[in-house]
Amino acid sequence: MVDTTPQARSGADRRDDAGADLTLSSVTKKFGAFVAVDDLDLVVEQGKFFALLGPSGCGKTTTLRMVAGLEEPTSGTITISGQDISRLKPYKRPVNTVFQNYALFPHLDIFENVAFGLRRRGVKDVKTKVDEMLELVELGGFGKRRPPQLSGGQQQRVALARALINRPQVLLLDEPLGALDLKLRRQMQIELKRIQTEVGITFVHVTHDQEEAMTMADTIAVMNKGVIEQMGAPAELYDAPATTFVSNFLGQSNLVKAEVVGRDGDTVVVDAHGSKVGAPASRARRTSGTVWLGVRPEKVFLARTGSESSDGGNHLGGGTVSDVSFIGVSTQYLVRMPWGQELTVFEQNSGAREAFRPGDPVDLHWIPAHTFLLDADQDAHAGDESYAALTGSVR
Amino acid sequence: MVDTTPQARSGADRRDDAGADLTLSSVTKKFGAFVAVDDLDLVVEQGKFFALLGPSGCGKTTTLRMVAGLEEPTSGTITISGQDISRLKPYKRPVNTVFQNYALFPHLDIFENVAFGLRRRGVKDVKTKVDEMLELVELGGFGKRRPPQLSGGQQQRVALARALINRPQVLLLDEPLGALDLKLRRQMQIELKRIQTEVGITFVHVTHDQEEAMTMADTIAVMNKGVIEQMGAPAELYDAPATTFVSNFLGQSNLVKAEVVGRDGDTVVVDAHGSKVGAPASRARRTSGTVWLGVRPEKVFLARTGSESSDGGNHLGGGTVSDVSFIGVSTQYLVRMPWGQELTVFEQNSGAREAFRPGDPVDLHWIPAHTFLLDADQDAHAGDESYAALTGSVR
Amino acid sequence: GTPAAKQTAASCVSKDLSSTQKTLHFSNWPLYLDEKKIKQAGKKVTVYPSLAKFERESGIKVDYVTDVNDNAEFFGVVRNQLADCQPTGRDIMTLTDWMAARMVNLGWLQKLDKTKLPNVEANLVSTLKSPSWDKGRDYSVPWQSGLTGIAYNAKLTKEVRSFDELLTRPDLKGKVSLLSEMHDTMLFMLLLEGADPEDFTDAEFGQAIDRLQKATDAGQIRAFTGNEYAQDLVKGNVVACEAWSGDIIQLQFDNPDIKFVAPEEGLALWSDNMLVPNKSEHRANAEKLMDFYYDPVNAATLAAWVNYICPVEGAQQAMEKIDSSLVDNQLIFPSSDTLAKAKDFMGLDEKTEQSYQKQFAAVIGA
Amino acid sequence: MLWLVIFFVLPTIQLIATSLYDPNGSLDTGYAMTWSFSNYWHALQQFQSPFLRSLLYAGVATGLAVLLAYPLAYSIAFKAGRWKNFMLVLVIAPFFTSFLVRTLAWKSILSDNGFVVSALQALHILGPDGRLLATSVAVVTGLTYNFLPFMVLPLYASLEKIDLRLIEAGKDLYANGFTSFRKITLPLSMPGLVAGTLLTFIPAAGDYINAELLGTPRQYMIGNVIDSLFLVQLDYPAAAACSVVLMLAIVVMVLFYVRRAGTEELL
Amino acid sequence: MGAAMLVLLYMFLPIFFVVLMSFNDPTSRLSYEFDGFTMANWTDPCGPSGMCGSVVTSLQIGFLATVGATLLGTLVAFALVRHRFRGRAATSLLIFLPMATPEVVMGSSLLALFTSAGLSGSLGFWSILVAHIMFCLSFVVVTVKARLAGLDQSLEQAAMDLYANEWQAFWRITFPLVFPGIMAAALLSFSLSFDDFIVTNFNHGNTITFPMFVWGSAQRGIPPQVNVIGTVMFMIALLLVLGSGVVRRRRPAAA
Ligand SMILES: Nc1ncnc2c1ncn2[C@@H]1O[C@H](COP(=O)(O)OP(=O)(O)OP(=O)(O)O)[C@@H](O)[C@H]1O
Ligand SMILES: Nc1ncnc2c1ncn2[C@@H]1O[C@H](COP(=O)(O)OP(=O)(O)OP(=O)(O)O)[C@@H](O)[C@H]1O
Ligand SMILES: NCCCCNCCCN
Ligand SMILES: [Mg+2]
Ligand SMILES: [Mg+2]
Repeated sequence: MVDTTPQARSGADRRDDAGADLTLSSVTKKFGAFVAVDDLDLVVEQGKFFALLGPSGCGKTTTLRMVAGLEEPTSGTITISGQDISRLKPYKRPVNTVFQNYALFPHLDIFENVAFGLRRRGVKDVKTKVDEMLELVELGGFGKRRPPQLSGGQQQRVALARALINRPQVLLLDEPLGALDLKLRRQMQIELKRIQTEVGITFVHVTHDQEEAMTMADTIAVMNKGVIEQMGAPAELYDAPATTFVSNFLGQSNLVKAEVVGRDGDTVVVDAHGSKVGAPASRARRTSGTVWLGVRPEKVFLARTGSESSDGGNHLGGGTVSDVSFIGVSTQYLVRMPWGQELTVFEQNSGAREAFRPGDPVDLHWIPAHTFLLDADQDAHAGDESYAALTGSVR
Repeated sequence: MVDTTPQARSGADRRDDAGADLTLSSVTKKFGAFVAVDDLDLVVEQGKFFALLGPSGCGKTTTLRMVAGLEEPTSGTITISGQDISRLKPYKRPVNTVFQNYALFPHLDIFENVAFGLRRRGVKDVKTKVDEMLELVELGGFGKRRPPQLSGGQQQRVALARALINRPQVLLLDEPLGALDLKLRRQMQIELKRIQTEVGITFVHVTHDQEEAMTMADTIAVMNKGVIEQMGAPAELYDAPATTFVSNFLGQSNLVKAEVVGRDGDTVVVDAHGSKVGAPASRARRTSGTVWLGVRPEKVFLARTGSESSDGGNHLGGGTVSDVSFIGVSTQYLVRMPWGQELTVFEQNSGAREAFRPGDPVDLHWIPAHTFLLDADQDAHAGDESYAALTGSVR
Repeated sequence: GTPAAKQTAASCVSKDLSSTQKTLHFSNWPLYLDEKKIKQAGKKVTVYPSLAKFERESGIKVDYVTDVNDNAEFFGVVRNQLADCQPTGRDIMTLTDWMAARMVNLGWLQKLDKTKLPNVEANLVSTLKSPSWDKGRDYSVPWQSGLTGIAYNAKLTKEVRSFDELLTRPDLKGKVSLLSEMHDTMLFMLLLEGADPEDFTDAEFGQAIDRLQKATDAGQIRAFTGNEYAQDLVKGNVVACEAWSGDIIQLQFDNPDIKFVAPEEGLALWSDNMLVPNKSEHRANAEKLMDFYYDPVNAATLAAWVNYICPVEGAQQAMEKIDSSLVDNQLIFPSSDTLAKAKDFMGLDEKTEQSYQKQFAAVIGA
Repeated sequence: MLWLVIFFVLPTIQLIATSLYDPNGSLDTGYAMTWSFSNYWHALQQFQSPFLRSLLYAGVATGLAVLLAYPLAYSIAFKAGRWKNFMLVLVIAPFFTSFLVRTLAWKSILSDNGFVVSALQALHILGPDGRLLATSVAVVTGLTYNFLPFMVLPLYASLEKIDLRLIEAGKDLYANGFTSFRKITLPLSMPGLVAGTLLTFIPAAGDYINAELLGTPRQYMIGNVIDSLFLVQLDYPAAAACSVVLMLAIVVMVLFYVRRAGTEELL
Repeated sequence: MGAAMLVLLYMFLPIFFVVLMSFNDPTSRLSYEFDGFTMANWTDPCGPSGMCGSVVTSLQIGFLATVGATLLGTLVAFALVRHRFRGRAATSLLIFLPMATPEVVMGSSLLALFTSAGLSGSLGFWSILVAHIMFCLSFVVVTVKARLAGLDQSLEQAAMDLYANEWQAFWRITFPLVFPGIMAAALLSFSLSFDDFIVTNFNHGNTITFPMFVWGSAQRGIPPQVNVIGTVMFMIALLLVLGSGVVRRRRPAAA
C-alpha cells in the first residue's frame, strides 16, 4: 500500500515516508505557575516504538501535544530528523496524533473523519484506502454513521484509523486503546506493531496498559511529575529499575529495608531483618550502607515454612499468608513478615501446586539473580499510590 | 458518614440509602433497525457488585443508559427494589452514573462539578463532603480548576467523584477507571470496593479490565451483541465457560477439536488428534459426539518433548515452540501442534524453570480437572477477535 | 371583505364631554409649536409658552403629542379606528389639505360649531377661506400655511426661475430633486401643461404625468424626497429642488446662498389643518384652542417661532412687538398679491385620488 | 405559541384574505372578497423589478455582511479573551443611537462632496461626476451596515461553542489555517452562519428605509412598493398580495437554503 | 484581529460622526453639518421638548421587550429543538414569517388586531410593548436555536442523572452553555426595539418613543441633543459591560 523503499524515506516533506528521529531538548511547559513538563530531554530513534508511561497528570499528553505542535513549549526545542520543528505549524509537521479524547469531527461521518487527512494532502484513491482502514479497525459498514452514534470503543477506533491512515513519520498515540476490551486491544496492538514494523513509522505511545508497553515498545520511558525517571528497553526497566518509583510503577515490587554487609565476587550481600541475601552487583544501584532490597512478586515462590531448603537461593522466612486473591491466570498472596511488612507473591494458577490459605506459615524463596538494590533515601512507596489505600484496606 | 442501618434501607426516595435490587426484564433497545440491546433479562441483587463485560459496541453503555433513564427502552421493564422505574425521569431514579465520556460540566469548576448532585438535593455541608471526595480521588487542591485544565485521568476521577458523592442506591460505572494508570486504578478499585461494601450500594460496572472484573465483582455477566452469554461468579465463569465466546473473551483458551470416546466414572474421555484426554463430567457442556476440548494457557505447563511422563495427567505431544514473548510477570509461548494449530501457554517468570526458545520441541501437560468441553457447533474463535490478526501476524 | 369605510354624521355619533372633562389630546407635527427654555427648580426645562397660556386661560389641560410625521403614515395609523367609528384617542389632528380632504370625504370628521369660533371667522385670511374640499371651512381650521416653490443653491448654480428649467436645464442634470408627495409635484406639472390645478381633467393629468416621466427617464431628477431635500441642498448633493417655504427660511438664517423662488409657472399654497376626528369627546375644548390661536397676538407668537405662513389676519401687526425682523419676511407674511396667485390642488374623490397616486407612484418608481 | 397564534397567525390570515379582495374596492365602497387571485398575477407582473432588486440587494448585502462579520465574530469568540463581552457590546452599541441619526451620518459620509467620494474620485475609482449617494452602492452599503449585528451575534454565539480540540485535530491532520477553517470551523459554525444570513437577508429583503433615504426610486425595493401601495396608493389588495408573495418567496428560499446548508436542525 | 478591528472601525464610522455632532452648534435647525463647537448640547441634553421623555419610554419598552422576547423566544427555541411535537415544522416556519413581513404590514396588522379587539382607545405603552415582543421574538428564536443546535445533550443528561429536574438542568447547565446565544439574542432584541419606528408608529396611541421623536424632528431638523443621547446610550452600554466585568472578576476573590 505504501512505498517503503529506502530511497523514499528521505525528505522531510514526504508524508508517506518512513519514521524519523524525534528529539526533545530541555523542553519545559508551564501552565501559569504550574510546571507540567520539566526540562525534558528525550531521543526517540527513527522507526522505533517508544512508550511513555507515567501516573495520571504527569505530563504525558502535554508532551505529545508539544510534539504535535498543539502546545507551544515554554522553552526548549523539538526536532524531527534534525530539523527544528519547535515553532512549525501543526499541519506542517510530519506528525499525527490519536487524541486521548478522540476529537472526532461531529459534522462529518465516520468515512469523512478518516478520509480527512488524505483529502487535505490531495491523496488519490481515498475510498479504497479508507475502506481498508475501516476494515482494519473492524468498523467496515460504519462509514455512514456520525460519531455520536458509535460506542466509546468504536469512536476510539475511528480516532486511531484517522491518524494511522496518514502513515506519518511520527505517530503520537495518546492511550489509543484505552476504551477497548482486552481482545480487541490485543488485536489492535498487533496491527499497530505490524504497521510500525512494516512502514517504519516512529511511534510515541502513551498507555496505561503495562503489558501493552512491555510487549510493543522498543523503549519505555517512565515519567513522573514532568520528569523522566528512567528510560530503556522494557526488560531492562523491569529487571533493573533505577528508582523505587519505577520499581513500583512498572509492575509491582517488594522492597525490604536492608544493610550492605559485604561482597562475594559479583554478588553484593545484604542483611535484611536478619537474613543474608545476595544480589548481582550489576543490579545494585548502591553498594554500601542502607539499601532497598527489591524482588518482583512473580519471582518469589512460596513454600510451607521449612519445607524447602534455600541452597544458594535467597530466602526470607517466617511469613504468614494474610490475604489470597484469585485473579484468573494467577493468584496473589500477601504475606506478613515477622517485622510487620506485607510482601506480595504471585503464583500462576497452573493447578500444579498447592494453594495456600490465609494463616498458613510460609517462607519466600527466589533466585539471587532476580534481586535488585536501590538507594534507600527514596520513599519505598513512590509510584505506588495504592499503598496507603492498601494498608488501610478492609479486605 | 452514612447511615447504613437496615431500618434506613427501605424507602425508594432515600438517596443516602443502601443498595437495592435491580431487575431488567425483556429489555430491548433499537436504534432505528439496529438492535443494540436484545431482550435482556438481568437481576442484580441488592448491595452486589455486578460487572458487565463484553466487546466494544455490544450494548453495555446502552444498557446502563436505560437503567439511568437516559435512553428509553424500546420494550421491557426495569425495576429497582420492585418498583417499576422504566418510565421514571432520570432525576427521580436513585441511580448515579459515571459516564464513559465523563460529561463534566465545562462551565463549572471541579468543586462545583462534584457538588452538583448534593446541591440539587439541598444537602448541607457541601464543602466538607466535596473536599473529602476530592481527596479520595487524589485531586485535593484542584477544586478551582475547570475541566479542560485537567489531564484525561484527572477528568475521569472527577466524573467518579461526582457520582460517588451521592451514594445512590445503584451506581452505574461505565469504564470509570479506563484512563488511569495501573497503580491508581488498583487504588481506586479498592476505594470503590470499600465504599460498596461499607454502604451496600449496588454497583453495575462496565470494564475492559478483566482483572478488575475478576477481583471486584460478585457476579460477572458477559455480553455479546446485545445478549448476555453467561452470568455467574468470576471463578465459575473462568473455570467453566459455557460458550466458546466466553472462554475466549474472558481470559484466553486453547480449544482443540475432539471426539467423545467414552466415560470413566466422573470423567469424560475424548480423543484429540490421537491423544486420549480426560475432562470432569461436571465441566462438560456436551458428553457425546464432537466437542471443543478447552484448557487455559496458564494451566498448561511445557516440558521438553518426552522429558516428563503424563501419569494420570492430560498430555498433548509433539509441539514446537513457534513464538516466545516476554510480558513482565510471565512469558507467553505459542506452540505449533502436529495438526497445524497453534496453542498458547503462559509460564510465570519465576526464574525457577528453564525458558524455551522458538524451535524447541515440547509437550503440553495439564491436570484433567482443568479441562472443559464445549459444544463444537460454535465457532472456536468467537470472542477472540485477535485470531484473524494473530494468524496473519508477521511476528 | 370589509365594509365601506365611509361614515356619516348619522352613522357615527360622538358625544361631547368637554363640559366635564377639561382635557384635550392634540396630535401635531414635530417642531410646529413655539417653545421656550426656562429654568425650573434649577433645571432647564422646555415649555410651550402659547400653549401654556391657553391652558391657563381656558383651564383645559392639553396633552400635546408630536406624532404626525407624514400624512400618509398618519392616515395608516388612524384609518382602522375611524373606518370602524372607534375612538382614536385624539381630539385635534393637524393634516395637510389633501389628507384633510380625504377625511372630509370619508365622513371621519366632526363638524365644527362656527359660533364657538369667532376669532377664526374674523381673522382667517381670505385666500384660505374656501378651499375646494371644504368650501365652508365646516370641518377644518388652518394651523399654518406654506408655499411650495423652487429653492436653489446660488453658490453652486446660476439662478433657477422655473420648473421648466428644473426639468430640462442640462447643467442641472442629476442634481435636482422633487417632492415625493403627489399633490406637491403634480401641481407644478399641471401648471407646466397649462392646466389649472384647481380644475383639470384626467387627460391633462395624464399628460402631466408623461412630462414627469420624461424628465425622470432622462436622469434629470436625482430623487423624490420628503424633508431630506434640505440637507441635500445644503450639502450640495442637489443644487436646485422643489421646496417648502418654511424650510428655506430656516436654511437662509445660516446660508444666504440658498434662495427660494416663486416659479414662473406659479406658486402652490397649502395649509396644515386642525381637524376634530369622530369619537373625539372634547370637540368644544378643541374649538376653544382653535379660536385661541386665531387671536392675532397668539398667532404671531406661534409664527415667530415656526416661520411658516401665518393664516391669521392681523398677526403681521402683532408681530411688530414680538420680532420686528420678521414682519417684512415675504415667506411668513406674503403679500396678498402673491397669495392670490398661489394655487391649490383640486379636491379629489377617493377613486380618483387613488388612481392619480398610482400613476404618480409608477413614475417615481414605487 | 399562543402568543404567536394571536399576534401573528390571525393577522397573517387577514393579510392573505386581503390579498384576494376585489382590486377595485376603495375605502369609499369597501372591499369585497372576490377571491381575486389575479391580484397576485398583477403584483408579480407590475412589480417584478423591485422584487428582483430586493432579492438582489438583500443577497449582496448579506454576502458583504458575512465577509465583514465573520472575522469580527471569530476574533471575539477566539481572540478577545476577557474583552469578549466588551467587544460584543461594541458591535451592538452603534445601534443604540437612532437609526435615522446613523443613516443621516452615512449620508454625510457618502455625500457628493464628502471625503469618501473625493478619495474615490482621486483614485479614479469614481468618475469626476460619479457619486455614491443615491446609487445602489449606497443602498447596499446602508443595508449591510444596518444588518451587520444580526450577522455578527449569531455567528459569535455559534463560533464560541466550537471545541478548540477539533480545530487542533484538523491541524494535526494537515489542514493549514485556511483549510481547517473551511473544513472544520466553517461547517461547525454553520448554524450561526445560517441563522445570521437569515436574520440579515429576510429583513433586508423587506426593508425600504435604506432605499428611501440613501437611494432614489431607481433603487426602490419591494418594501418601498408595499409601503407606497399601503400608505399612499391605498391599494390594500395589491399591498397584501405583494407582502404574501414576498413572504412566500422568502420561505421557499429559506427552506431551500437551510436544506442545502445541511442545517435542518434550524428548522 | 486586524480585520476585526477594521470592521469595528466601519461600524463606528457613523458613531464618530454622532459624537462629533453632539458638540455641534448648528446655525440652523435643518443643518446636519458641523458648524461650530459647543458644550451647550451636553449641558442641556433634555433641551428639545419631549425628547428625554421619549428616551425614557424607549428604554423602558426596550428593556421589557428584551426581557419578554428573550424569555419567550428562548422557550420556543427549546421547544422546537428538544421536543418532537406535531406541527413542529410548521411552527418553525412560522417563526420566519414575521421577519419576512414588511414592517408596514406587520404594524398595520397588529393595529387592526388591537382595533378589532376594541382596544384602539387605549393604545400606548402596552400595545407598543406587545408589538415589540412580537417582532423581536423571531430574532431571538433563530439566534438561540443556532446556539442550541448541536449542543452536547450528554451534559444535560448528566445533570438529570445528578438529581436536577428539567428546570434545574436547564438553569444550571443548558442556560449557562447557551448563554452567549441568549445574550446575543437579547442584544439584538434591545437594538431592534430601541430602534423601531414603523411598527411603533402604528400602535403608539399617545406614547412617543425616541425613534418617533427623531423621525418626527427630522422633518424640521434634528436637534443636536439627539446626538448627545446617541453618544450617552452608547457610553452607558460600554460602561455596563465594563462594570459587570469588574464585578465578575472581583467575585471569586471575595468568595
Ligand atoms: N445513537 C445511536 N444510533 C445508532 N446506533 C447507536 C447509537 N448509540 C449506540 N449505537 C450502537 O449501538 C451499539 C451498542 O453501543 P454501546 O454504546 O451500548 O456499546 P458499548 O458496549 O458501550 O461499547 P464500548 O465498549 O465500545 O463503549 C453499538 O454498535 C453502537 O454503534
Ligand atoms: N490548560 C491547562 N491549564 C492548567 N493545567 C493544565 C492544563 N492542561 C494540563 N494541565 C495540568 O498539567 C498536568 C499534566 O497534564 P497532562 O494532560 O499532560 O497529563 P497526562 O500525563 O496526560 O495525564 P493522564 O494520564 O491523566 O491523561 C496535569 O496536572 C494537568 O492538571
Ligand atoms: N414640520 C411641519 C411640516 C409640515 C409640512 N407639511 C407639508 C405639506 C406639503 N403638502
Ligand atoms: Mg493524558
Ligand atoms: Mg460504551
